[in-house]
Amino acid sequence: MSTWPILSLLVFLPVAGIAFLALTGRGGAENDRNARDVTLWTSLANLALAIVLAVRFDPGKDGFQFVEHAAWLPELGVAYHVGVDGISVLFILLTTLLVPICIVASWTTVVERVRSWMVAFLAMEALMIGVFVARDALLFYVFFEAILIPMFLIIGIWGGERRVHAAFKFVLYTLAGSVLFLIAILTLASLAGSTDMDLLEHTPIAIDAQRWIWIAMFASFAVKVPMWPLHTWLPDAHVQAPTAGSVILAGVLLKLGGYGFIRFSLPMLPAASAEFMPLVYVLSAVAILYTSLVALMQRDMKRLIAYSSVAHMGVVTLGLFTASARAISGAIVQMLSHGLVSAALFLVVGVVYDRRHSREIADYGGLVHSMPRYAVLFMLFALAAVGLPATSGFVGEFLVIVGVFPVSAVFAACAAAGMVLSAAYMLWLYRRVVFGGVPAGPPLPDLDRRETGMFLPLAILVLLLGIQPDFVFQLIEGPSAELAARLLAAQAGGGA
Amino acid sequence: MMAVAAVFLPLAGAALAALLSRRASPALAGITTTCLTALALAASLGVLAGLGDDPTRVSLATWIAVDGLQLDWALRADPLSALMLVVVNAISALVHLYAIGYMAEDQHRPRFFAFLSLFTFSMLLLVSADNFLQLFCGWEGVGLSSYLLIGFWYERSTANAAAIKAFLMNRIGDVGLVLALAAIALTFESLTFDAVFGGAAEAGTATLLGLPALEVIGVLLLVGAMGKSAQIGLHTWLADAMEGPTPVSALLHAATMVTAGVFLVARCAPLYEGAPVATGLVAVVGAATALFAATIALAQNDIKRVVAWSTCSQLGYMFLAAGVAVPAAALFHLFTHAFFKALLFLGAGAVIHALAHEQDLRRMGGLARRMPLTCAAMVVGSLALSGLPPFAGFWSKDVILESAFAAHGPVALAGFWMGLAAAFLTGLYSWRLVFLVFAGEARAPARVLAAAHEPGWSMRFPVLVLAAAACVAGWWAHDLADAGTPFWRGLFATAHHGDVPFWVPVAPAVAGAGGLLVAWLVYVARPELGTRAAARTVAVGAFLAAGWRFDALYDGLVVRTVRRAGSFLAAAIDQGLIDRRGPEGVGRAALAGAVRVQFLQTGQLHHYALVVVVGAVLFAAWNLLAGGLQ
Amino acid sequence: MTAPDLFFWLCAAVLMMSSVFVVSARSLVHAVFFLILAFLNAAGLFILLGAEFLGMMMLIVYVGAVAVLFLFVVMTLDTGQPGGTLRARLPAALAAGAILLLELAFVAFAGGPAETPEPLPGGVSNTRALGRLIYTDYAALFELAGAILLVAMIGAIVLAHRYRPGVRRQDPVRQFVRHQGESIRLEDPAVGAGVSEQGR
Amino acid sequence: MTGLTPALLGALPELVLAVGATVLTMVGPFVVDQRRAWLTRAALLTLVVALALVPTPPDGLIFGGLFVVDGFGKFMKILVLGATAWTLLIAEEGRQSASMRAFEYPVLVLFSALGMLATVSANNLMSLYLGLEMMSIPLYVLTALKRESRHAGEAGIKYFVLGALASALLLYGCALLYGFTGTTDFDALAVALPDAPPLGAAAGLVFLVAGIAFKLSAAPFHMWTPDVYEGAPTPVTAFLAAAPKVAAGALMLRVLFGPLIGLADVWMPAIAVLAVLSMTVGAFGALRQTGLKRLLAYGTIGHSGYIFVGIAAGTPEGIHGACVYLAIYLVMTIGAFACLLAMHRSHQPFEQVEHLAGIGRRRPMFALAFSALLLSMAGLPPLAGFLAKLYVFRAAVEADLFWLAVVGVLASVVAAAYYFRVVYVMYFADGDEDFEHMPGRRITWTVTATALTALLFLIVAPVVVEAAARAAGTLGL
Amino acid sequence: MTVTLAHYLMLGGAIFTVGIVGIVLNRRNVIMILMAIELLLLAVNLNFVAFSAYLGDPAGQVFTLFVLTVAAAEAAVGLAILVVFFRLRGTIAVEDIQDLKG
Repeated sequence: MSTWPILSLLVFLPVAGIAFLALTGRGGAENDRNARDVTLWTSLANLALAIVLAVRFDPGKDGFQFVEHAAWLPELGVAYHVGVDGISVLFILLTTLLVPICIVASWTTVVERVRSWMVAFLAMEALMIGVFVARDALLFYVFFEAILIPMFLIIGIWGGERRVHAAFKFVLYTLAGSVLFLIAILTLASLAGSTDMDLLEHTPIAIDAQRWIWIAMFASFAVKVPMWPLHTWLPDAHVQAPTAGSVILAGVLLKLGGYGFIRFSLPMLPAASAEFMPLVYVLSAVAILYTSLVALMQRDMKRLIAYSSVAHMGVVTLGLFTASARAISGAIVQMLSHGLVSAALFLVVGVVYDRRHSREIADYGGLVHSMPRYAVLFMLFALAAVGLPATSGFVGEFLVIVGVFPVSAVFAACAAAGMVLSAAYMLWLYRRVVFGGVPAGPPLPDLDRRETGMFLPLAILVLLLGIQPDFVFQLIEGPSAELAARLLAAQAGGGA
Repeated sequence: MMAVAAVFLPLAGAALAALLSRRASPALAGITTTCLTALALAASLGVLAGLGDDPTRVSLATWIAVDGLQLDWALRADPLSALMLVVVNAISALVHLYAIGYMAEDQHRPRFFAFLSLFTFSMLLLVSADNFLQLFCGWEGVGLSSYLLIGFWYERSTANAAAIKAFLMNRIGDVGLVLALAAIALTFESLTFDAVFGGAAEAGTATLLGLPALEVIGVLLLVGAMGKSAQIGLHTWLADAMEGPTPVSALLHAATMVTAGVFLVARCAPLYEGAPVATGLVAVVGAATALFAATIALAQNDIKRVVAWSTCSQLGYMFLAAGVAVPAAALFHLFTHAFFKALLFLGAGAVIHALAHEQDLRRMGGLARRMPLTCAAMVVGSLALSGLPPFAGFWSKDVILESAFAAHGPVALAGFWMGLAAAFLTGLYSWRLVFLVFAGEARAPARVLAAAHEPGWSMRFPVLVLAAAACVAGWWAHDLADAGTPFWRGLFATAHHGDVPFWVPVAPAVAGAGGLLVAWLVYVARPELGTRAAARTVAVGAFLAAGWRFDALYDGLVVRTVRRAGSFLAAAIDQGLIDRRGPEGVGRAALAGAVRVQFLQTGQLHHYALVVVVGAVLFAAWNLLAGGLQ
Repeated sequence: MTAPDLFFWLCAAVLMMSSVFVVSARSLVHAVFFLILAFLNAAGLFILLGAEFLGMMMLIVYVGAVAVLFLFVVMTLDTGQPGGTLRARLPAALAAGAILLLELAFVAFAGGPAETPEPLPGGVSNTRALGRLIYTDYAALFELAGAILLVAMIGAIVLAHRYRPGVRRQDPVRQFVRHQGESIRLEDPAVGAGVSEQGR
Repeated sequence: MTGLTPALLGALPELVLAVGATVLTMVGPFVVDQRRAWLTRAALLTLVVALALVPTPPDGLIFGGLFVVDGFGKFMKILVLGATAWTLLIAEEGRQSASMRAFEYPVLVLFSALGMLATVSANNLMSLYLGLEMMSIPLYVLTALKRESRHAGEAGIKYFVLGALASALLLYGCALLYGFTGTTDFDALAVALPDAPPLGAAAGLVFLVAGIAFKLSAAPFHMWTPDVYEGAPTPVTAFLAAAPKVAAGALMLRVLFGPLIGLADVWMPAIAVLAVLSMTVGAFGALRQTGLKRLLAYGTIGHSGYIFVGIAAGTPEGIHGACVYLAIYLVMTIGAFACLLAMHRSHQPFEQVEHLAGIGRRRPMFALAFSALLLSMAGLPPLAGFLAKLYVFRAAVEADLFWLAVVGVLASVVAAAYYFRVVYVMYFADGDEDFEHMPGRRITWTVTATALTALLFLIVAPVVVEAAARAAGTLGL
Repeated sequence: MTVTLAHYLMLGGAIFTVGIVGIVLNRRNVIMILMAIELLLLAVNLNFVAFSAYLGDPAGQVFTLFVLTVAAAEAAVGLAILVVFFRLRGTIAVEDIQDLKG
């Protein structure tokens, strides 16, 4: 298809950046600045590459494009096999967009061990893109789990007061889930004789085996998403992580769970997915309602947003496990939207944290007086989180509700009820932080040019996705229709 | 193109105002937005004039196209939307103009005008929508603007609370609306009006959740409409919304936004035709709200709250009309109500403005001499509100009650009687207001009173225009429709052409007049009578003043429950059970396990030997058993 | 009961008893002596089984070398009293021992190769037969065993040999290259002054 | 003597070692202290020559069937010799004290390596026993070699007594196997065992396996490991942790899939239980350790558990997995101990976890390398250890031992906790007590090479995996 | 009672058990443990020789010979380690050897 390996380039360009950073000198302000520049340009180059990929991607064609295939561990049936479909392209775009934003966000705030920080982020970028392009289950797993290491360091080195605890909790919790995923992959490989995902998708698996494999995979993805009640690592991780860490965690890492469902549970184990649908529904509904209520009670801004993430991802899982192209498309859009919005919200918190070094809602108030620009952007993202139409948050949520409604009006109502609760906690947060009388103490300065710059692309995309999401639907229509068809067939077949 | 201009000019105004906030003088923002809204009004008049026989559709772009569900950004021009465009733009332009004067001292005028124009745009989007989703988009945009405008004075915590309350209450209704949309999408496989209404007839037999699909959709739509139109149950936000600046109250909470629910029900009339139960429910809700809100309005002391409750009550009338299957009557009342209620609010605003933001009726009085123009306007508005001929309210209210009576159902009949009672109360409370403000002796502090004056031209002009409209809108529309011109294309039902006893058409006006008389008696002629009556019914008065204690009920039943549930879940379940027993518990257990393993490692040689031996012995025993079994 | 059987029982009984005494003796020296006694009886049993060479080896290697080594160490190191067992561990140890014994008994009666001893093939004497095997078939292992002994020797030396700084040691190389000039120094001490150690 | 020449040819590496060790023994006393380094170099040369000669002999039985030369043995011999040479190379750093500088040190290492080679290629119970003893006795001595150290002596006693106990158990097993089949030859045993009395054969198997499991420090025969690792001088521990483990692992594979394959039904579940115990003890034992060597000791216990997971599968995939695991384990262990050897402060070993505090800031490259090695041991992708675990789990899954695989991965999560803890101390904790970082080129080079292996293993993996596959293919079954 | 192979094996087993229990229970002196190990090897040798005799196969006796050799070597090394330890600590009591634990 393509004469040059654009996907490998996407994965390995950040690696080249790492190599460059490793080879350039150590320490010193001069070097720190260089490291920042190098990383920013590397990530921007990757973004450009991703855009090229998206432009050259042909949504009209079925199947995966830009496929690269190279033998690797033949006796395991493992190969270096990468390729993208519309869904992957979108997530790659999301990743390559958020990484430069993270770099910019940490431009002045990360002053210690700058080079390590940059290395960690480039490593994250490479691994995340790797997950999204992998077409081999084991390759997927390698990327999927390797992300833990840089994230561990990001939370642990540059995090808050209880960063160690949070870092360990994050890593061990997600690891515990992931290892079962490994067993699932191995089982699949032993059944199919290969870990090639194209092949696995077309390998019929007995329902008994499907059940166990599904549960093992679920353990991994549900922790990553995170689904209730496996979510408690998330607030801790978010609260302690540095701003950019939270951004990437909420923006991309949480999506990996959903992406895993899309790539593994649904297409490979449709019968089991259909069978476990009620479980997912109940957990998702609990996630939406329960975590929204919990979010209402939070006194820490990041904790609140973290809990809201759980609730929003509940909508995603609800949509994914519905045999309807609308719901699945909606879930994917919701993932993208949440990737933008939660990332932006964490940046929003980060901006004031950098100024006052507190995440307590009670420490703020009346920011609008000195930070009008900030107030506007915060409002926009808060509304997107609330799911207001014409923002990205609405499209996905609405499609999920529309898709779920025929299956179960009750669960659709739960998802809709989430809209009310999300409005409650987001507006409450906004009011406490931004509105109110002129606060005591020196006024906080408004966003500077750098900060505005990092918000603008997000704001534009949030609106674009809300008003003109058509390009997204073009990309995901085929894959989500196929997933829905598989699920439908499995439901009709009674799980054979 | 007219339609596009009519809808998007206010958006441009909002954007300009937002951009102008820093660079230019604040006054410019107001003038710009006013002019643009006026232009939009002109455009919408053009749309109205250019209406053909069939609805026209201006498609702008594809919005969502997935799995057979094709939704466009498109503007629809049919009589209903054209009329609404005109009404919204007209009132909006007037309110913009009024606000230039009213908000003259405010630092944040550009923001205010941006919000106001944003609201106008949202409302226009709502009314000109071609499909349910776009309608919903405007619907939510209206809710957002309402939130922003109510909370405009963000330093006030009451304003913030009221804004959030309004948004949340609306959202609760929106849940119903979203589910209705889902149900519609499921039943009709489309969300465009043409497809849905075209298929409504065939969908009569469709079922949903074991119930008739149209009934389900109708009830869900009603829930949405109730939220937006502050019908009983979801009404509590409206009175609190008076925390916003008065022009806001006039535009949003009287003339336009709150009527969106009515608009929705009217829009969906084809669906309601096949859903008698849901329609009945609409009538019940409407009638109940009409009466209920009227009683509350009676006991309010805040000038704006009186008007707000009266709005609530009037919206109930509109619902009643829609519920007795005469949405045209509802629209007629919507139309007239928009003018006289905006008038009342603007008049009240003038009073408030004149009295240095005093809103309590008990500290007013005797203003007729100082503000004759405003007084006249308020009298006109009150006459229209209480349904006295020939003012606007008379015509529309008359049609509604007539239709209710003629509908011949028990529900409709009950609605008629409740509506009639409400009409009496309307006369009572609206004249109570007028008398308390303008008649009698002045109760305001002298210093304030001395400064009281008629407002400037920018405030005066809209009041005058609206007063004129309140006078003539009713019979003008009535005339037009009655003349048989195709102008409204059946949009308005201005008279019921059925068979009703002679007294029915007269009754509302009589009831209103009765209310007026009682009010005159109690507040002007024999004030001591009123005082004595009030003293006898302190408990009832307090009950009414507190809005039938709905707020307290919700606070105790819902808000506190939610908060308690939230804190219980957060502390006991999330941190306590899931986290402490889950990951943290596992972590602790692992460390305890580590202690145990280390405890085995005593450092004692013979102990190690013992472990090795015991291990080997057990290993052997097991294997011997296994080997022996073979 | 035949004479060999009687001999077996006798040797077995003494072997058993002395084994128990080895691990339970109050004095280390006694324990070593009981160990020697056990070796002696085992040698007897070996001979009874027709393994004369090994019987002899037991006497020579074990009694003559190993046991003496033990005795030597016991005498050299002042180690206090032996004996004494830890009662707390007694039940566990005895239980493990009992089960082990039970298991080994099961195994012993599991059914062996033959009911009676078989003579070695070829009709040669035990020693000769072993010698043949060791130097032909098992020569490589024999070498390996030799290497093990060498290693043990090296190990024992490197561990137990003390490099004391003050001790004069024979240095053959230095001895060899030494010449007269450095060996003899003529001194003429004053009466009562002695010779200084300096310069050595 | 016609049979002897091919036999000697077949044992060429062993002969080189034996001759080299003997010559060094004789030359050693005459080398003055300053020149002792040359002895080590000579020993290294011997090892390298032996390593180079490993592939030369043709496959087949030698010395009348006492030993066997096959692909599996050659693979393992390369690992053993490589590990021995490498650990000897880096040992220089830790051999500062007088007793550790004794010329006997390289000699003992050579002899031990000789024993390992014999163990790896044993084809007879006697060869097995003598090989193991040849391997172990120098190790006992080396452990106690640092005579001025209280801990070394204690470690020596514990290692020796328990080792002797274990070899007595092993011997008892050999005796039973011999008695009930009438042969000590592996090939003959494989034929005869299925007909032997089941009780006797099972008991023989148990004691034999227990004896070998002791050398592999598999629970519950692991008790010596933490104490000996901690007590022994670090260079010795490095040696102890690397080569002998491979030899014992190879022996375990050879025995179970050779003579004892007929009893596979008996030993497979038993090995699975050992695997579970080892993984559990290894994981939990290390959680709260403060000493790096002790921590690595528990790590070793855990690793042997994972090797047993592969073995318990009882399939060619299992052998393959175990071979891959051993190879990767070796490199990681050598790397980790090289890091340990680099940590010194005025010649005092600096081996507590807390001593690493702040290293991430002061010596980023060192910290990065050590982290890579540790996380590789934890089995995190994309590091080398992941592939090791992948292969054994794959074997377990393909043999339908799902429960074992699940226990294994969960244990690996607990294990990851303590490996991550070390990483955390290096990067997150603050500390300013730096060790004198004067590692010689050898250490630096070793750390770099092993860390790069850990990091980039997935790229070179096919080579190793292929070699292990070929080795596994020649074994048994 | 005719002596059979089983008797020899029982005897070997019994001595083995005594040796094992001796190791486990002894707490005073490492030398005693070394002696107990010699007992274990003795028991093994007894088994080997008995098997060898009843099988009519001299290989078992060869094995025994090697065991003897190794036992001697082990004894030497063990005692040497013991001596080193004693010199450093002045004791060889088993219960004193517990610096390393956990």
